[in-house]
This record gives sequence, C-alpha cells and structure tokens, in this order.
Amino acid sequence: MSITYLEAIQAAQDRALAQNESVYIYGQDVGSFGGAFKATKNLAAKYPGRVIDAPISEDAMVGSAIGATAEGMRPVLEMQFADFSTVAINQICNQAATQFWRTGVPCPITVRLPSGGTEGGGPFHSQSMEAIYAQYPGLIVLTPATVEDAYSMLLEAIAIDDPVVFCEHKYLYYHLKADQLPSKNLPVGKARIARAGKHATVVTYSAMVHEALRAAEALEEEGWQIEIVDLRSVKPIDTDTVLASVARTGRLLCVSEAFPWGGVNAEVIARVTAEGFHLLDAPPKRLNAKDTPIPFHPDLWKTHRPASQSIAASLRELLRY
Amino acid sequence: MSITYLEAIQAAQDRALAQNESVYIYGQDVGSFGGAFKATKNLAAKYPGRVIDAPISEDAMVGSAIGATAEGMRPVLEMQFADFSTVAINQICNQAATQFWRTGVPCPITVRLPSGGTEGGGPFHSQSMEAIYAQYPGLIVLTPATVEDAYSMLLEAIAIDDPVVFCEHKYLYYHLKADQLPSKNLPVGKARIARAGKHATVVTYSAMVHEALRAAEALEEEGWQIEIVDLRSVKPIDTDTVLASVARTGRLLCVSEAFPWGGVNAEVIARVTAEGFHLLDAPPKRLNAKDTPIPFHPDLWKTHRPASQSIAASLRELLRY
Amino acid sequence: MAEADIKDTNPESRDSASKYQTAFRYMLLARIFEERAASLYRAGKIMGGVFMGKGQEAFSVGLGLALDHHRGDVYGPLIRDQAGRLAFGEPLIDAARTYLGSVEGPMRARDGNVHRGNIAMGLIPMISHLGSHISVVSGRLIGKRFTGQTGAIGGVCIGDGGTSTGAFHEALNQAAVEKLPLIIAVADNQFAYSTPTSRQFACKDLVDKAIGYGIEGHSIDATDLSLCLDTFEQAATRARDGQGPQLIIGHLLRLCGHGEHDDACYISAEKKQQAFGGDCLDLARQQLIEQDWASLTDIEQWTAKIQEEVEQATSSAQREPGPDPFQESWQALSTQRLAEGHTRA
Amino acid sequence: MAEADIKDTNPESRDSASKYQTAFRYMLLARIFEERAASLYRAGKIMGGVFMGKGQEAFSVGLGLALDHHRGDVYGPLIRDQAGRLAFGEPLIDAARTYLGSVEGPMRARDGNVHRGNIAMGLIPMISHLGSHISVVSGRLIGKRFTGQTGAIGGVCIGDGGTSTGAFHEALNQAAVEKLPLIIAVADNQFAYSTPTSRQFACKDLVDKAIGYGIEGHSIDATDLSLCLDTFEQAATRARDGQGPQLIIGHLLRLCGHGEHDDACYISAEKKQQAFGGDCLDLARQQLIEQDWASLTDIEQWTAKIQEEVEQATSSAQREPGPDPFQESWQALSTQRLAEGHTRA
Ligand SMILES: Cc1ncc(C[n+]2csc(CCOP(=O)(O)OP(=O)(O)O)c2C)c(N)n1
Ligand SMILES: Cc1ncc(C[n+]2csc(CCOP(=O)(O)OP(=O)(O)O)c2C)c(N)n1
Ligand SMILES: [Mg+2]
Ligand SMILES: [Mg+2]
Repeated sequence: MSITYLEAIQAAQDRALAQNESVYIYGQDVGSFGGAFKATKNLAAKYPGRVIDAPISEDAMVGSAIGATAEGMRPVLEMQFADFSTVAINQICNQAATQFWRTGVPCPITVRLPSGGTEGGGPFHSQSMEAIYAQYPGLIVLTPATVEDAYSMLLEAIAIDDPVVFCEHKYLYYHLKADQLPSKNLPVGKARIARAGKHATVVTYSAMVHEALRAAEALEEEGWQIEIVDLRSVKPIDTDTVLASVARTGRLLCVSEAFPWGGVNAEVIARVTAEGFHLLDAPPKRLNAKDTPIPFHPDLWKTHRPASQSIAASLRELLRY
Repeated sequence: MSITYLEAIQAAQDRALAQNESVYIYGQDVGSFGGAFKATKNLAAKYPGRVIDAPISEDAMVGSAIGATAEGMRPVLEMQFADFSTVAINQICNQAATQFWRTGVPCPITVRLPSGGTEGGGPFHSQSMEAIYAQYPGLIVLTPATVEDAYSMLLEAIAIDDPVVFCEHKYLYYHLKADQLPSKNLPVGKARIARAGKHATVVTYSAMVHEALRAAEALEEEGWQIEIVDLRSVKPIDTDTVLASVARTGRLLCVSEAFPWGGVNAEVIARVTAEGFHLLDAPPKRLNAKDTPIPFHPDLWKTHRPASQSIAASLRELLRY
Repeated sequence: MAEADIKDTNPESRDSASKYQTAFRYMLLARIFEERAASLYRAGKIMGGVFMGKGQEAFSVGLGLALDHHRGDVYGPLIRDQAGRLAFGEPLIDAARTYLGSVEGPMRARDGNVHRGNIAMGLIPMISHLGSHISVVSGRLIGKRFTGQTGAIGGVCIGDGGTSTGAFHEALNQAAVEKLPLIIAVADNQFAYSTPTSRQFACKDLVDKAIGYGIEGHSIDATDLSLCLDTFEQAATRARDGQGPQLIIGHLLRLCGHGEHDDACYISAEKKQQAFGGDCLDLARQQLIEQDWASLTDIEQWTAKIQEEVEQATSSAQREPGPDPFQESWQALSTQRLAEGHTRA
Repeated sequence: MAEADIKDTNPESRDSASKYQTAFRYMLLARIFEERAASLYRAGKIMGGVFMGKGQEAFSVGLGLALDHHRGDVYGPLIRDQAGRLAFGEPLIDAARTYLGSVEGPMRARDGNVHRGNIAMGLIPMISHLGSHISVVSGRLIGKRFTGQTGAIGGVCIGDGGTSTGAFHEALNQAAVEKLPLIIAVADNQFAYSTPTSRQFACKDLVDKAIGYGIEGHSIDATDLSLCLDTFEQAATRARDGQGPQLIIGHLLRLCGHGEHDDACYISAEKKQQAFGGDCLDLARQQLIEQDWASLTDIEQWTAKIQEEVEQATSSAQREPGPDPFQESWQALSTQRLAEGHTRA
C-alpha cells in the first residue's frame, strides 16, 4: 500500500469525522465533489450533512465556524487556495485569534490552506502565507513536510483548542508518498531532524525540506554532512531543536519558499543569533523566493523559488566562510 | 508657530491637492467632517469634489483607487484605523502590489493607516501592521516618527509611482510638535540617525523612536552613549545606514511596537547578522510588544508595548554582555 | 430593575401593558446608564470612547426582548445596543465594569468600550470590524442545528453604515442559503459617524435588500416602541417556525454624537423635526401615560430606582481593582504547552 | 475575422443582421479557439488551467460589443469571456500567447491562464480573487469623471458564485452610490465549480438584487443572442445617459467543466434539456439560417477561415520564446531606486 500527502489529508479528516461527532467540514466544493483537490473525497457520502459546500464567502465561512465552536463544534475549513484566505484574514486574525484571550473561551477551528507554488500556478494560486498568520497572537501555524506529518498534524490540529492555520503544500499533494499512515508521531510544536549532519544546519519546512534534502545529497558527494531541521510548526517554533542543531554544526542556512522580507527565515535567525550567537562559526544565511509575485511560467517559477541547486550553492558559500 | 504630527499630515495632503490636480482623497468621513482624526480638516471645502466620503467598504475603496490610477489619478486613501485595513488587504496586496509587475503599468495609490497603540485603544484600534504589508512584493511601507517626516514622506508617498502603505502613528498625532514644516528632508528609503552614540545601536521606527530616545537619555546618565537609527521606511530598509551604525557601536537592539513573531525587528537582525556578523560584539537583541492582542486598559497597555524603561533595561543587558 | 404594578385588568391588554412597561424600563435604564457613562467620560474617568444608543433604545430593546437566552437564543448586539443587552439579560454591572476597566468585568479589562460579551449565555463579544459578528451568530445557529438544539434563534444588530461591508453581505447570504432562524436588525439612524445614508447606499429603503437575499423583510418606524415590540416578536415567531432569516429595518435618528467625543455638528436641527427624528423614550413615556399603563409618579419612581441602580453599578465598578500587569498570563493561546510567551531574545 | 456579405436589403434589418453576424463570428472564434486550447491542454502543452466559455458566448459577446474602447469604455472580463474580449478588441494572439507562456504576450509569461489584460486599452487584467475587479472598473469610471472623459462607460463580468463575495457587494453598492455608468453582467450558469446555485444564494433570480442596490436590473435568457445583443445595447445607452449602474443577469448553463481538468460529472444530462440549457452557438447558427442572414456555406467558410486564424495564432505563439529567467528584472516596483531586489543575506 502507498499513500500520498493528499490522501493523508483526506484520511485525517475521515478519521476526525469518525472519531468526533463535533467535527464538520465546510468549504467551497468540499461536499459531493470532494474539493478542488479531492482532499475531502467520499467524505460527504460517508458523513451525511457534515461535509458542507460553502458559498464563495470566505469571510462568512470563517465567521460562522467561529460561532459554531461556541456550541461545541470543531469545524475544519478548506480554503480553495491559500491565496484566497486574504479575504478571510480579518475573521481569522481579529475574530478567531483574539477570542480566547478576550473571553477565556477557546476557539478550535482549523483552517486548511492549500499553499505554495506549482508549475503554472501563477501569482494567485501559489502563495505561502504562513508568516502572515504567524505574526498574529493567538494562532498556531503548521507546515507539514511529510505524508506522516500531514496526517498526524492535521488530526492534532483538529484536536487543539486554539485556531490552527494548516498550511499544506500543493506541490507535495501528489509528489510525496509514504508506505503507510503513522500510528504515532512527534507532537505539534516539535521540530524534526530530517537528516543528521555536522557541517551545517538547514532550517526549513514544508516543500523546501525536500529541496534541502536533495541539496544535502549533492553536498554529501562533496564531503559535507548537512543537518536538516524540519520545523513542522512555524508558530510555535521549536527553538531548542534548532539551537541544538546549530550547536552541533556551527553554521545556519534558513530556507523558505515565502517572499524574502521577514517571515520564518528572519524569525529563526533572530532567535538563533540572540540565544546561540556563540554557537555560530559563520554569519547565518537565508534563502527565500524572490521579491516579486510568483510567476506563472514554469521557467520563471523555478528560478523564483529556492530549489536544490540554489540551496546547494548557498550551502557551499556558507561552508566556505 | 508650532505644528503637530497630525497637522503635518493634513498640511501634506493640502499641498498635494494644491500641487497636483490628479490627487484626490477617499475614505470614511474624510469629507466635510474632516476625518475621524481631522487629518483632512478643511480640505473638502478647499478642494470641492476631491475629498470624498466613502461607504464602509474598504475593499471597494482600495479597488476603485487602483482603477482610478489607470486614468492618471493619484488617490490617497484613509483607513479610519489601520486595523480595519484587514478587510482591504486583498486589494492592497494582491491587486495593487502586483499590478506593475504583471502589466508594467504603475499603481500610485497611497493608503494611510492610522496605526499603533494609544491609551484605551484596545485590540482593534491599536495595531501596527507594517510588517504584514512589508512581506508582500510591490509595496513600499513607510513609518514616519517625526512631524517633519510625516509631512515630507507623505508628500513623497503621493508622488511615488508605486503603492505606498503609510503607517502614521496615532500616539504621535497630538503628542509630537515641531516649529515648522521642513522645506527639504531625507528622501524615502534613507534611515536617519536620530541620536549619535558609540556604545550600542537601537534600530527602531515610528513612536518607538521617542521611547528609545528617552531610554538613551536615561542611559547617558549612566555613562552610555546610545545611537538611535530611525528606519523611517521599513520597506525598503536602509541596511547600509544600520550596518554603519552597528560598525560604530558593535551592539544592536531592535525595538518595535508590533507583535513579536517576525516583523521589522527580525528582518533587521537577519540583515545585520548576515552582512555585519563580525561587527557585532554581542548577540543582537530585540524588543517587541507581547504576544497577545493589544489590551484596552492603560495599565495593561503600558506593559504590553515596549517603553523607555523596558528599552533601557534591554540596553543595560546588552551593554553588560 | 424597579418593578411596578400594571393597572389594566383585561388580560391581553395587561400583557401588552406589562411588556411595554418592561421594555420602557430597560430603555430608561439604558439611557440613564449611558448618560452616566458620558458624564464619567467627560470627567476623564473612562479610557477609550463612550457610544450611546440615544434614540434607538426602542428598536434595540425590541430585539433584546424577543430573544430568550434560556431557550438558547443568541444575541449579537453592536455599539448602540445597551437597551437590548439589558433586555437580553446582560447584567448592568458588566457594562459599568467594561467601560471602567474593572478586572472583574467580563473582558477582564483586556477589552473595553462596548466590546463585551458572554459566550456562555449567547451574547457575542463584538470585535470592531463592522459586519463581522453576523456570521458568528449564524455559526452558533449552525452549531445548534448540528447539536440538535431546536427552537433557538439568533438576533444580530447592525447600522446603516455597516450594510456596506462585504462581511454583512456574505453573512446575510450565507444565512439565507442555510435558512437560519436569524433576525437581522438594521438600525438606520441616518448616519454612519458623519456620513449620511445618501453616501452609503442608493436604494430607497434598506428593506429592499430582503428580496435580493430571498428572505423576509420588514421596515418600521423605530421610534414607536409598540411597533418595535410587535415586529420583533412576530419575526422571532417566524424565525422559530422555520421561515428563515428576518431582515428588520428600523428608521430612526441618532440623537447623539457618534461617540461622546463627537458633537454631531453635521446633523442639522431640523432632522429631529422630520420623520423618524423623535426620541423613542419620550414617545414611549407619552404612550404609557396615554394608555394609562403608568402614571407620572410611577415613572418618577422607576427613574429614581434606576438612578440608584446605575449609581451603584458605576460606583462599585469604580471601586473595583484594575488589572495587574504582573498577574497577567500574557498568553493568547489556551493550549499552554504551545504558547511561546514573549519573544525569545 | 472572416467577412461575409449581408444579404438583407432593408437597412434596419440589415443592421441587425450585420451585428448578429459579427457577434456570431466572435462567438465562433472564441469557441474554436478554446477548443484548440483545450486540446493543447490535453496534449500537455499548456501549463496552468484552461477555462472555457462554452455556452455563454452569446452573453459574453453582448457586453463586449456594447462597449467601445475607442470611446474610452472599460471592460472587466472574467474567465469565461473569450468571446467578449474578442468583441471588445483584444487580439486573439494575446490569448494564445498568455495560455502558451510566450514572453511576447501581454503578461510576458509572468501571469498566465485567463489573467491577461491591457490597461491602456481599458481591458482590466483580472486577479483570481472573485469580485475584486469590479471596483477596479468603477475606479476607472471615477477617474474618467475626474478627468472629464464624459461618455465612457464600463462593463464588468461575474458569475453566479462570484455574487456571494463581499467584494461584489461593496463594489456594486459603491457604483450605485456614485451612480457610475457601469454594466454588471452576471452569468448565472447554474454552477460555481461544482456548487449549484441552491447552495450559493436563496433569491429567486439574481436580478432581485437590483432594487436593493437602487439600480436598474434586467434578467434574460442568455442562450438567445438577439436578446443578449439588444439588452446590452440598451443597457449601454442607459448607462451613457446617466441612468447609473445596470445589472444584467444572463441565464444559461455551463456546457463544460469548470476547467478542462474537470469532467463536470455533477451536471446531469437533463440540465441541457431544461430551460437555458441550450447551446447559444447552435441556436445562433439556426437563427442565422432561419432569418436568411447567412447560408450554411457562409458559415462553413467562416469556420474554415477562423480555424486558420486560430491555427496561426496558436502556432505562432508556440514558436515564440518563453521567458528567460536571466533576463528578468525580478523587481516588483516601478521606482527603481526603492527596489531592494533579492534578500540581502
Ligand atoms: C470595517 C470597519 N470600517 C470602519 C470602521 C469604523 N467605524 C466604526 S463605527 C462607524 C460608523 C458606523 O455607522 P453605522 O453602521 O451606521 O452605525 P451607527 O454608528 O450609526 O450606529 C465606522 C465607520 C469599523 N468599525 N469597521
Ligand atoms: C475569493 C475567491 N474564492 C475562491 C475562488 C476559487 N474559484 C475560482 S472560480 C470559482 C467558481 C466560480 O463560480 P462562478 O462565479 O459561478 O463563475 P463560473 O466559473 O461559473 O463562470 C471558485 C470558487 C476564487 N477565485 N476567489
Ligand atoms: Mg448609522
Ligand atoms: Mg457559475
């Protein structure tokens, strides 16, 4: 048996619906159609009335989910693409994220954001919005990089009492396969050493973990052992695991598919340099997408985002220092 | 004569309307009422038909301004509070910010965001959103800290061919006075040394510049000379001026009123540690607001945001290193 | 709240008399409380703003009374709904505490002004962004549908200006598609801050929007308390009966500034003489007397008792401690183990 | 586009015949081009998606023809408006280049699919977020009002699903308040992706929304080309005459998948037999013959010429170079001195 990242997301929702009567799914075309990416395939038939087509009203989708939590429900929202969540940002960041702090009543919604670039996606179907959401207090922001994490972290997201922004990567939907679903896994909030090494640390997440792994393989041939930390969760960030890795390697490269200003890379560097300054044998580096919208044409897109070659090139520079 | 930060903003808009027929102002209550803060006082009468009340439709406000630029107009939009721009974020970040890159046709809109905390403002009338906007390619994000900058940078913002997010600080509206308006000033994109020093650098912007100045005074009594860099513009960031200051002092504290995750502080630290690692004699530090919504009660609010005392305390720690 | 006897002996008329009286006294309580809040504001005792419902107490109380939180009804008031809140069952002290920043208030001084609520009792704690609370009320009704809490309805308030928001539209449309038992009360008080309705919408009457959402609509003179009470009562019945969302437009005039910082110089004096320009409280008082549902003395007694009640609430809230920043958890997450606390730096 | 003689000799009838013919040929061109694009998609030659206007060419062409970019008119098409775009004056090659990623296309391969436009000619380059282009068209009309460009109007397209967005509402309301000369064409094709209109709105006909915005509304059978042409022509005249926004609802059926990746299994075959389920192109072809405005041979000749035209456009776009990442400026700002370029790290 083999299961894709996308199938894992479907399976996690299936299991959540089966286990907990309070779970329901709401989003455009998630019902009998099974969602634009088929992440809710078969679920409407299996759980009648609990997998519901929404009108094209992202603001109202999120607002209503927030209200439903007060009745004990645990809604899972699917945005058709992460990019469209900009029209729901107010409900997510000002209504859901502030509720517990304002009232003491938790707001357990999960907002699934099909994120990141794919060939031909273009400027409005490719965005990585984790760092927009991570800036707001009151949200948890997850960025699974593996089939196992897609499954276990989505299940955990639904169980968490706070609003979770779940950034699943569209590029991994079909590209990534595992033999089976995990029965246990690292909890949300813990980073994972995706590859052990001793010459430099790459801190990254989501699809870029796989680009970094490829870069590490290339560098291995050159005699370098690169450690790769998969953050898994970008809010909170598991700073301890990151620092422990930098302590081993003395060198840090942060890689993210998001736009270059700020974001996860800058946050990780700020933490490491504050708490682990003396651990660093070289200036920390970072690699992001370019500072333009995400291009439609595959040839442009491949240059716009970091990829194994550019990660390898950055690593070589870092190791030369 | 004496002029406040708020009056400078009014004066800049007055002058822009006088100088250029293409300029118009659009926002809730900006017309005969002169705006919630009176930033457009008298302008509707002085420039009939060019200072227009908008319905409570932030999305359409921005969308229509974008359209008007294609007819040669240079709209200035007032959000009643920065916080409400979340419901216009899609038009700002996806429509305005991408237009030049997509089509080659510039989109000269200026979006004025009355930003930052005041006593009793609470979670939805106090936000600092500069780092949300700065993440998007295609935007310029300005954060004036002085009366002179409020004036000259707003005039320049209106003249710039790209979309500008103009974060004016409400706390400075009445608190800050100058003798007169500047006839010339540093251009947008250049940071300013707000105070010269040699023992540590504080990089900050907007209202926090004044808190940092007060902290520097306190430390002067203890024998420390603190240099303060007022960024003025957070996108772009004048990295060279920051680096030159850190080269002089060897120590860096970044201060921002925004929420702690990411943002300007993290971006500045990432730049300085990448390009000026060897300049640092101590780990870089940062000070932000706390990671909760902004409290209503003045006693909570004062603790939530950085202020001269907490900045001074951070500096003492930094200097002790 | 002060009680009084109803003199009428005809049971039906006694019922309406009693309801009218109850409504009137909530209106009076709201008015007197808000006047007190305004004077505290002028004395510099209140941080933030004070927003009054002056002129719209009848409309507000109409919805508040039509809802029953014991039945699971949900209420989403806005800034001018002090009367409705009281009628719904919110204790007066909650308002006093929130305005005055008492840590014992429902928002624990973290939020203030009119942004209070009580999720457990079905009272939505509004955020400032206009229109965004409507879908939250809808969501509670959706949640009740899932959990089998039949018979509960929701009521939500919005202003003429708030109808221009995208959030209003999405929520109304969603409620219509889901055929939720939701009453949407639009207080058309002729202004949004300083902006007249002519700059806000172009339809003749906001009730014209109902047909476009496929829902039922009613447009009333909201200075008339009887009409308000009857309209909301009927709307509640229809909503409970499965007739779907009920859009109620109340025509009235804002008889105060947008907030107490605003002198409303842009509202001409004539407006008060024109249709819907009257003071619903005065009109209701007249009505009470005319119908012989209360005497002037009764009203004076109520007023005195209410003044005392208001005095008690505000002075006890004033005596209560403010928040202690050092006792605060400074954490926005309920999941302790995932909270990062402050910046690690 | 291929020309043909009009046989009718009565001038009025000749006029409508000629207009009908023109419209038909744009429809045919759009259909044939999109079928070609679909087959290129299936052959893996197109990155991104292909979205067809199959079934709504009559409605689309109606608006495109009613606008005149030489007069300064502005057009905001959406994904199913290939026919309207051609009628408005967009060169076919622009479509081919954008789909095929030619760097010579209007979006220089930076954007693709149907996201093309030409700001100088008044053709709005849509972003994906539904509803958000409407206020952009309004803004151009506001700009024209400022600059004294009288007589120009705007036309904007949206689907049944798009009417549920907050952006749609805010823009329509704003256009009504500003009394803009704006035609809003809503193609109610019974589905938004897989979602039937019953899950999208609850009014009987979307035209019921017009009164709630205080604007004029018209609802038509959009499979009937004559009706489409007449309705949009009249709406354009009324808009130019200062009658304010014109909401036109076109009833029809989407005769294809949402995109070419979608087999539309959720649209039952009966739908095509029901009202508005017909193919506007077939109906128009019949009409041409019946009215004796064209013979089968004419149509065959047009088709042949159009096929050639389509072949030329796609094959020349295919021969053109793609973008060179090393030639790209990689800067999103027009103000060079403020551009930061890549991360400094
Ligand atoms: C989305 C949004 N934009 C702007 C504001 C600022 N604002 C607060 S109240 C108000 C006017 C509201 O008018 P209306 O809806 O008519 O209610 P009223 O004050 O008359 O009761 C405005 C513009 C806001 N709260 N939310
Ligand atoms: C705000 C937003 N949410 C979701 C989407 C994803 N999406 C693209 S097309 C579409 C369906 C549109 O349906 P409709 O408006 O009826 O137009 P049609 O495709 O039928 O022409 C959806 C949901 C989007 N583009 N924008
Ligand atoms: Mg109002
Ligand atoms: Mg449709």
